[in-house]
Amino acid sequence: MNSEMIVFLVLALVSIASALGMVFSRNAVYSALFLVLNFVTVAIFYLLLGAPFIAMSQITVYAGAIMVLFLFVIMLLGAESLPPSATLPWQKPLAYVLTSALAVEALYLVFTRARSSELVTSPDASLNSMESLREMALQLFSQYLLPFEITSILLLVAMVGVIVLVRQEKAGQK
Amino acid sequence: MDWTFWLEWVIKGFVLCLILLTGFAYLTLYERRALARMQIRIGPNRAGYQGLLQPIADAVKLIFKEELTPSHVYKVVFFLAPILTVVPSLVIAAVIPLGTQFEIAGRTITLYVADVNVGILYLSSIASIAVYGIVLAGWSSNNKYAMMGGIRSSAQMISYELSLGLCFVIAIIMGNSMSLIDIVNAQKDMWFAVIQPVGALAFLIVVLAEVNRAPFDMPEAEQELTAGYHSEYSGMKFALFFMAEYQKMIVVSMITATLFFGGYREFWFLKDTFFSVDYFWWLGPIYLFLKVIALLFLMIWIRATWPRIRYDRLMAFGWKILLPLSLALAFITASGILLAQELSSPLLIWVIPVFSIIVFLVTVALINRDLRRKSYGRI
Amino acid sequence: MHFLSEQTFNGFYFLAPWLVFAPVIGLLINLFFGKKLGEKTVGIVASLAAGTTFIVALLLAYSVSMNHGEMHSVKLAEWIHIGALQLDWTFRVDSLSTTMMLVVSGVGTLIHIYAIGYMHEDVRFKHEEGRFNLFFVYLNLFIAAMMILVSGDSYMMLFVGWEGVGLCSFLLIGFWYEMDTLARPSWANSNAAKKAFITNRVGDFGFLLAGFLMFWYLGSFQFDEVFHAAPEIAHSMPWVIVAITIFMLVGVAGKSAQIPLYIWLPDAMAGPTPVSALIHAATMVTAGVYLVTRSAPLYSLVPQAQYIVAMVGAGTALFAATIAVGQYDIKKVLAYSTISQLGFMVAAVGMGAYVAGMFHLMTHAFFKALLFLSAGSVILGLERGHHAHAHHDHKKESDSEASRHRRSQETSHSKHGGHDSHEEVFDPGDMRNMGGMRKTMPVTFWLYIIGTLALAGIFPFAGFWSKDEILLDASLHFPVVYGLLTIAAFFTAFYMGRQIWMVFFGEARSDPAKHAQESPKMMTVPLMVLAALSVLGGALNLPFEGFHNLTHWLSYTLGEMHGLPLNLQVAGISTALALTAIFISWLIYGRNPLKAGQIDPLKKPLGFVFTGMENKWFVDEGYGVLVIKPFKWISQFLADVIDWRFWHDFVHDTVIAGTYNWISEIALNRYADQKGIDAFANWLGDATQWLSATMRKVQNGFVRSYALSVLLGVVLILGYLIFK
Amino acid sequence: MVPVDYYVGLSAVLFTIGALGVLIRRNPLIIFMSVELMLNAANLAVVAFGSVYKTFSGQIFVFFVIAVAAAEVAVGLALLVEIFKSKKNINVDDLNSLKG
Repeated sequence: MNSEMIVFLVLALVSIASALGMVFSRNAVYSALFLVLNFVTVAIFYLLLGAPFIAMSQITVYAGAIMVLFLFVIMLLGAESLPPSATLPWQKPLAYVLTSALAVEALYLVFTRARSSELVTSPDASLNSMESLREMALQLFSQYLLPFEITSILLLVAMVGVIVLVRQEKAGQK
Repeated sequence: MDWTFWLEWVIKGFVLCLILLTGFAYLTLYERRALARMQIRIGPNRAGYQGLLQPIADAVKLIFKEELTPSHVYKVVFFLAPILTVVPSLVIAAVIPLGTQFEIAGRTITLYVADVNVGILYLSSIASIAVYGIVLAGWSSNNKYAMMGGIRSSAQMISYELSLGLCFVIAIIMGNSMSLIDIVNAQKDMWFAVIQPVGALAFLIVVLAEVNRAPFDMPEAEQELTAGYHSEYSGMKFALFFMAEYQKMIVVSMITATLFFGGYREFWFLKDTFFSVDYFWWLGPIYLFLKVIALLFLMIWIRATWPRIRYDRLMAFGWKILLPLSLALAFITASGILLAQELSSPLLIWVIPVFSIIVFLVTVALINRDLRRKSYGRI
Repeated sequence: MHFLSEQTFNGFYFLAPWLVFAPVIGLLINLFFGKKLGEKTVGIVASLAAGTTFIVALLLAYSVSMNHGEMHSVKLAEWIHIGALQLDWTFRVDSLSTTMMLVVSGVGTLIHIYAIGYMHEDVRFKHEEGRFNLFFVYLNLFIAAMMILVSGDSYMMLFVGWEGVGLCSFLLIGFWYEMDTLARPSWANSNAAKKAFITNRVGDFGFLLAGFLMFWYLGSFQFDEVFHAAPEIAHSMPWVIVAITIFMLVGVAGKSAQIPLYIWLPDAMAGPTPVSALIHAATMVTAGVYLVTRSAPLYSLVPQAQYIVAMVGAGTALFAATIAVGQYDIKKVLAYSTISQLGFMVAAVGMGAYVAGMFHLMTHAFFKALLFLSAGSVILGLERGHHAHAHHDHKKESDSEASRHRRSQETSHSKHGGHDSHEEVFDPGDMRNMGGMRKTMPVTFWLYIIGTLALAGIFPFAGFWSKDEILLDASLHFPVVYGLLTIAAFFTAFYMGRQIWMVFFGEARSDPAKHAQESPKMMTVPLMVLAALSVLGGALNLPFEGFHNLTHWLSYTLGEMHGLPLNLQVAGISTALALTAIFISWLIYGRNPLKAGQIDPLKKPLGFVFTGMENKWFVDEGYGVLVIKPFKWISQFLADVIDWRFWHDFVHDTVIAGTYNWISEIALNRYADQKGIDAFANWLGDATQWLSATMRKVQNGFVRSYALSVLLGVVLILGYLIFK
Repeated sequence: MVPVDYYVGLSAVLFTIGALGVLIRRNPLIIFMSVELMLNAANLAVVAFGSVYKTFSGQIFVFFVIAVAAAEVAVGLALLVEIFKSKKNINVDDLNSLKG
């Protein structure tokens, strides 16, 4: 039990609790806030794993942009809580059963099959340096250049798509 | 890691918070006095010599004020929102270097809390977190005006964050690092504000919008929103919002100084002289302090001079002008540096300011033409 | 900042690819947006593209001179890598290639600018305004191809450019492919284009053979490697080098219009005049000269091949010069003159006087472009005169009541010769229609005079210095060549004098010539630049100690060379001959100017000799009998008998189709298709219907239940992984 | 020193919770958030493995996932807003017009 393990366990608890809170909150705004908390803990995990760049991106993009967008939409639509509906009553119990089965199976697989002594993370000090960041950037822009460009095009397409979706409404009003 | 390390850490963090909190208090006084001077008034001068105790008086007043919590609010979030606003404005200062380092009792003490290799990303992520306090305050108040204020403000902050990121990119390219310390040291020969004056200007505009200062103080537009997202707040909670705003001002001034005006470093032409921070470490914080004071004065001056911008124009300015402009600036900076490197002639670096200023003038001309063409329309 | 202190300046070589990129970008812009841009913008874009190329060439030349002529190659891309064949797209920047780049892009840019003015009117006289952009697209394509040619690092890269310029030449000769030069519907222009293309193919075939031999015996196409390997082969198998050089000479004869493949060049005058100036006088046709110069290390190994080259060049020079004397078309005269001058250059490089050849190439590019463009100016002046004349008449016709008598004359005239009817068209290129134009087109006149004096080789114009250097070299080593070239120089001065007297002096022999108008600034300013170059171009390589600039510059690439001092005897003889020729031409054409309808005064004294000159010594007819007729007969035989009767009627229709029909009808249709495939397809359809009717019950429209089934699948798969 | 299994196990748990959210909630916004949670769980596993094998590929992959998720959210939320405007309701169980 070293200090890092303690940090990990505490954060894992917070992370799982906030995930559960997200799923079970009545109010969608609280759900969103729980999810933000979860994302922040995941970002801290990234830091522990020696990936500061991804950690910061996670906070900027997920917490800073995506979740704010969610909050906007929830607030604008007034969709904090929906009236209950009675369709598919058999689904909920089945869902619980299946997901718990999934969790048990996954954990069983992870802790029996994948366990080996070499699979231990040891946050490398070198990973946290400026050089490693530069190395990663070089890889991103050489080996992964094509995916990078495709991603940028995808973002552009998404942007255009959203504008088109919103524009239709305005044209109708005119 | 022995306990002294933790002790040093705690002390540095504590001191930083103390600086910001005191700075906030006296910034209010500074602003009131400066504004008064510009409006040919005197300003607060009763409490203490020249009103120096005025902040303390204000604090006492706010602490003892009755706190009202309206019955229709979402209590938890209502309580959480001011905290969520203040915390980022404090935390963001952690990566800003205040000076070089000095030795005391055999220990090298660095004048910053943390040197993160992704320092600038840290700044931008904390800046993006800062939206939450405002939007949640607006929503939890369960009040149309507050909600509008919150949403406006966060939309504004998200919009300007893109330009902010691009301005960061300019600084990253020029400093060849994401660490703020490296960026400051890269300005030893020349401030980035000289090489990329338009970038510095764009950054100033963007941070004004990011901290909701005049002329971009939409969320608090009294005439339209009855004070916006903090309409329902009072007492200490209101004071927290107030505090956050002024701390943000201080912090963004520090960031601007660090990224474009040489941070804690002296003027570039003083670099190897007696006035260099390489000779006396204690000059660093002083230089930074002077730069921050100057930038704060600029902000106050702007508030005293310019009227508020209409909301749709504000957004249009951010998306249609500032974003393309900063994109062009990032491109010009990168190309200029590449050119200078490829042809290995340092003089070519001056291509950057020349082209930037040309782009800037073109932008101004475009805005001017547009405004004249439809003088009351959108820009 | 971190980059503020690093290496030293190492030149602008990295710009080399822009030699090709700039014109390609220009042509793409004009190709895709030309319709929207408008004529002016199209012209500016194209000229800017060519100008950029020129600037790049200047920077490259500067870099070469900064680096003391060191060869530098810039690899842009890999091209073909198969086994021992390693070809890259590499730009070779040395003093020789930059010289060619400068000439091509410099003259090219001027001609682009000229062409804006020229084509503006040309497309209107030919009633087809939309073709303006296309012209500039082709021109830019030509610049790009020419740049590939001169900057190539291997014979194959050179060949790519070689074919590219051939294609552009074809496209531009046939620019008005559906009409003849007088804008009458006909296939004359497209035939000229095809003739050029096919003749060039013959030459290119020779080039290809040379290339194959080279690769087989020398193992590479790359210049340096070839030159490195050549001496050894020349020692062991001398005939290889001889064969390569002779086959290369065939290619040169095709591209540079030498005997016996020169016949396409006169016909190529069907293209618009800027094309004649750019491609068929100044740049493309000199590619052959460049090729021989570039292959100097090969040629210098085999003196006998050099001798053949020199003889071919000298023969062409004289032969073409005699034909030029008998031509009436202003551009045809210049075309034969070009062939003759190319003969000079080929003779020069054949003799090993590479610098003299390149020098003459440059000066010739200047003054021949000047002459052609001035000729274009004359032609357009006549066209303008023709139109103004016609409009003038119409105007008179409509508003003047008084001149009824005259009007009746005009109407009868326009019935036969009006510019709308194509029956009797006025030929603006025929010198018999000109005369007295020094008064109507004074600027063009003076420019033409400068070009003529430069071509005739009068001191101190550019042509004097370059031609003299060739003659001097010839007189030292090849007396026969010297003789031939001197006579050719005499003829050159004579036919140019004849042209001047016929075009610019005397009385106007037609109405349009009377009303001819001067060309706009857009056209004359580039001409003035060229005229200045024609006057001063000789300064590039004066035959005095310390002034051998070009020799010094090219010796970076071609090895150590020494410029020859001025030989007063040679210079004196050639100048005296030229002056005499001009004087004789004055006696014949200048003293008693031609009258309208009069036959050429030379015809009577010379008799059948002049008829021969007039009809180009019946070379085309000879080719017709010797090559084209048998060829046509063979193709007719192959098409009719072998292909149609044997292959089509017998083999295809009877044997193959019959068998196929039988098989498909009996075996496949009746049994395999109906009983097997059809039945299976029907069963498939039924099964699908049944299946879909069952499956659609699963699709209940609730997203969550779909998600549930996905999750079920995941759980099952994980379960399988656990229990397997 | 935390064994990588712990991270992967945590990732599995988070993923399962996200899946549960998708299955039991009717509010499409929360379903959407659950999907984001699942994506994050996957990212966590990828980064954990990447740090074990000392390669940047894991981080770069996650970087792409984040970018794609941003695009996905933008389009998805715009669609939700449009659906809400035309139907006045966004309960997923009422959106079953694609029934077979």
